[in-house]
Amino acid sequence: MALTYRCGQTNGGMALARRFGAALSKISGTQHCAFSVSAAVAAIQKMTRVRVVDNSTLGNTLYHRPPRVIHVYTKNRVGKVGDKVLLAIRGQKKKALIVGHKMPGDRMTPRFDSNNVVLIEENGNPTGTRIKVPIPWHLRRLEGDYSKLLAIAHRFV
Amino acid sequence: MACHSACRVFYRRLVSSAAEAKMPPSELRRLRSAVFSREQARQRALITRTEKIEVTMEGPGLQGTLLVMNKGVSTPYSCARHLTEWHVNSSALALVDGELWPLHHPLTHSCSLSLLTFKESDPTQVNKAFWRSCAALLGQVLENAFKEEFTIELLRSPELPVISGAFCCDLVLDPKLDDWTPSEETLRSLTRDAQQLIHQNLPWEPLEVSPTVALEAFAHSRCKQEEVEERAAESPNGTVTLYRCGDHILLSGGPLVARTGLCSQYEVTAVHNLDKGEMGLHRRAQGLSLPLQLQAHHTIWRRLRKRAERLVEVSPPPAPEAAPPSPVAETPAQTPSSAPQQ
Amino acid sequence: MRLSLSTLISHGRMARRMGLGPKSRIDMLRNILTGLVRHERIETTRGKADEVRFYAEKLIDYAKKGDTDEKAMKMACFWLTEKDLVPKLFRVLAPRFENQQAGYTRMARIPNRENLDRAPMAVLEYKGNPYPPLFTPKRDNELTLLNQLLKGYREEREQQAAAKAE
Amino acid sequence: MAAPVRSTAICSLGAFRNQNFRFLSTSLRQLASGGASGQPPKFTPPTKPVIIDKTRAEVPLRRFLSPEFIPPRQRTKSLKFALERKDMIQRRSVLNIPEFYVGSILAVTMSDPHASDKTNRFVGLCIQRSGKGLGATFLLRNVISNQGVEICYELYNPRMQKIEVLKLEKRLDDNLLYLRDALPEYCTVDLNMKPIATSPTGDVPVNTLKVKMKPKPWSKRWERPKYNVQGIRFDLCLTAEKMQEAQKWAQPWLEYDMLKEYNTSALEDSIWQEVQKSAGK
Repeated sequence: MALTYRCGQTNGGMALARRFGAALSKISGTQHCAFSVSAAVAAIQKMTRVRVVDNSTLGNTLYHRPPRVIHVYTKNRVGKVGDKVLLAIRGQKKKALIVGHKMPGDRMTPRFDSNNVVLIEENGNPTGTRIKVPIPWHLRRLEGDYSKLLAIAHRFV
Repeated sequence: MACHSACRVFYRRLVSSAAEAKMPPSELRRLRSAVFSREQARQRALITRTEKIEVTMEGPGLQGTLLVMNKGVSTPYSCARHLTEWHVNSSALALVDGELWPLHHPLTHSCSLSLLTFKESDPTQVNKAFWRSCAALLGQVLENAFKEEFTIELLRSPELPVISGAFCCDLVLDPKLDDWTPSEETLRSLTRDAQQLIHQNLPWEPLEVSPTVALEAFAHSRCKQEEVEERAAESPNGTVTLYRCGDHILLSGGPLVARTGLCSQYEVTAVHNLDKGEMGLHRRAQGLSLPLQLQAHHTIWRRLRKRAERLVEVSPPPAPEAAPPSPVAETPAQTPSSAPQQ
Repeated sequence: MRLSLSTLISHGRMARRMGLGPKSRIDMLRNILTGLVRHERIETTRGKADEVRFYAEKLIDYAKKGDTDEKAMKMACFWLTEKDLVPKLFRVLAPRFENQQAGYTRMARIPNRENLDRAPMAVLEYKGNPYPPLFTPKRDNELTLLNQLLKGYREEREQQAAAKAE
Repeated sequence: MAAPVRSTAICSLGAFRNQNFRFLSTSLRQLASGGASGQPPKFTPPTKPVIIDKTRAEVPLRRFLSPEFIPPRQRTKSLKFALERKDMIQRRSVLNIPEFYVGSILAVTMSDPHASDKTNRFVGLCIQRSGKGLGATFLLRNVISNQGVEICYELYNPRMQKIEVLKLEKRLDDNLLYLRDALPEYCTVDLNMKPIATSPTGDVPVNTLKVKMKPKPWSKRWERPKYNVQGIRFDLCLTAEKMQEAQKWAQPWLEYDMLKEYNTSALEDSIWQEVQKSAGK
């Protein structure tokens, strides 16, 4: 708890936060981190820490380094819902699909409290078998490519 | 009473026989002007040596100004010329020891002098003088407007208050012109004549003369002679004041303003027919004018002008006002006889 | 409803920046306004006079609510740094402007300061003060020739209207 | 007995001509509850409800003007605002927009081309109302399976199908954005929540709940006087020194800056009249 307190004092200093980030998540024990230093409006871009929301083992086993985006497959290199990203997770590279982000998008579309991704294989099939959090309806405009992914989602908003 | 009227009739016959020798108006003007000049020269010659008088100026910004002027020669106008151009241009009338004084009339004694403009706190006197001057100008225009073969007689015109909306000038035209009615075009040309006079910026020179001189000047006009007699009877020292503007000589019941150029907007608005008098058909010319310092917007002017086109009634008050200040015995007999004429 | 400063800027309602910051600005305006209420006519730089003017008018608006009004009293206590002026505001100035809805002050530009900075100056005053007038009142004499003519015109119109009504 | 009778009487009179939209919503809700008790609404005698209605009508209905009707502080007489008001009233005659406040729990149904039955229902706590005129929005927040979700709805968007007020109440603040940094249980709302009826008269109940926050850092420094947050238990998460420190950013003079005041009462009255007039047509 003392650690939490000290961390709060640093006004979210980047270096310190990075050092304690993993430790803190271990302490709090929740996978979706209550602790984040990226501002609410920050877009998903390179080096953004993300939360893997499916039940794949790769995304759910703890590691001293949180998963990070190392590439976004869009023209402007900013990821929105439905964009493919490349993750650095547990020391390996893995493709993932963004299913929700903190940055407010269009009106009438949901905004989430964390940057959520679902791990996918090279061919677009999801790695996990279940998605734990609600995913936005307008992801279904990609239905042709990701129907399997949408099939494992149990809740939409 | 009967004897008196008989005398008058006789006198008039005499005059009319004198006027039989129909002088053309231009000749008349020349004659009158000559009489005026002669009298003026005579009066000037009376002053042999220059005496100095002290004139204390009064007015805003002039406190303590003392001018040393020549007695009988200097006028309020020359005092104004010692001050500023504004005083020269905007003063219409002078007030010498509380008495109205034409601007071109020589000063006769040491006095306190204030120059009156149209924007005084109480400009009633100046307004009256302006209205009188405009009427005089109208008379001058009418007298010069007709051809040589037509005679024109200016009657003693009633003095209208400013509030009545127009000034007027009564006249009798040649009997040959009895069925003449002025058109718009005629009125416009009369206005243009007046504007020309205004543009010339002629001064109204006053001259106080004895009635004999005035009678001489107006020897060819019967009604003018009557008017001279009336005015001489009205004035306390038995003299009449003649004014000259250009070559036009006129009689006036009160002081006139300094120059014709003080009028800026001037328009002859109408000529109305009145009753038939002894001398022929009486007509009344009306006009409207505003001084240079008080111009009106054209919309306002149009409305005022429309009002000035209607015949103004000479309200009864001016006649009783004129009657009481004349305590002379024969005036009550004269004024009733002159009033129906108008 | 309060608006942030940025909104004010974007709406062209930006307040002048003066002094060493927003607090200093308000303090400066307070002092000037206190002087204005005390002397009823003051001389200051043009920008400050213009800025104080808004507050001076609003303060009168508050003072008109009466000294029993809590908010008005709070405002008066804040803006008048010298507390002896508070009764003056409520007893003298507020009754003076009872019949007026706005425009309690008058500002006149005066020549630049003869100081080294040559700052543009202005005179600010509450209307109805005992000093000689800043501007000579415009004379509109009823008796001038034109006004007499117009008076006659009006009277005639009225007579005609009355005749028509009958 | 009385409530369903009254509501049916109003409905038969033509509730769409009623003055208050909010009133309409409550009457519909009460009708639903009456229908649940199994009473056929057609067989109510007309004499009795009239008396009840008269006694009830003595208490005036709560007057509520939606905040988006009040134009922002600029040219208040602008044509734009007048035209938008007209459009808003027109839209309100089709879509029932009830009275709600920040802190109320709403259920919104909107059409969604991607959703399974082309409609999308979301239940959440209203944490912010913003925007003026036709562009007015409100922000609903809920926590679904430990994931905070917010949706910003446009009030006058043609996609809106239904707005229901499940619980009408106010909170201590006009803006509850700090709930993003509060513990998730404070904005967890059951998706199948039943509406709680509130009386259309009297004041809206104020929920004086104070929330516990997650440990710092927060998305904003809510302890600063700028936000003027009342609904946070600062004593649990911040020490007295820290609260003292935050007071350094206080701007106490802003309260006295008379030029920043925007008194909308007169404006509100005139707009209220206008809305009433055009709604009565």
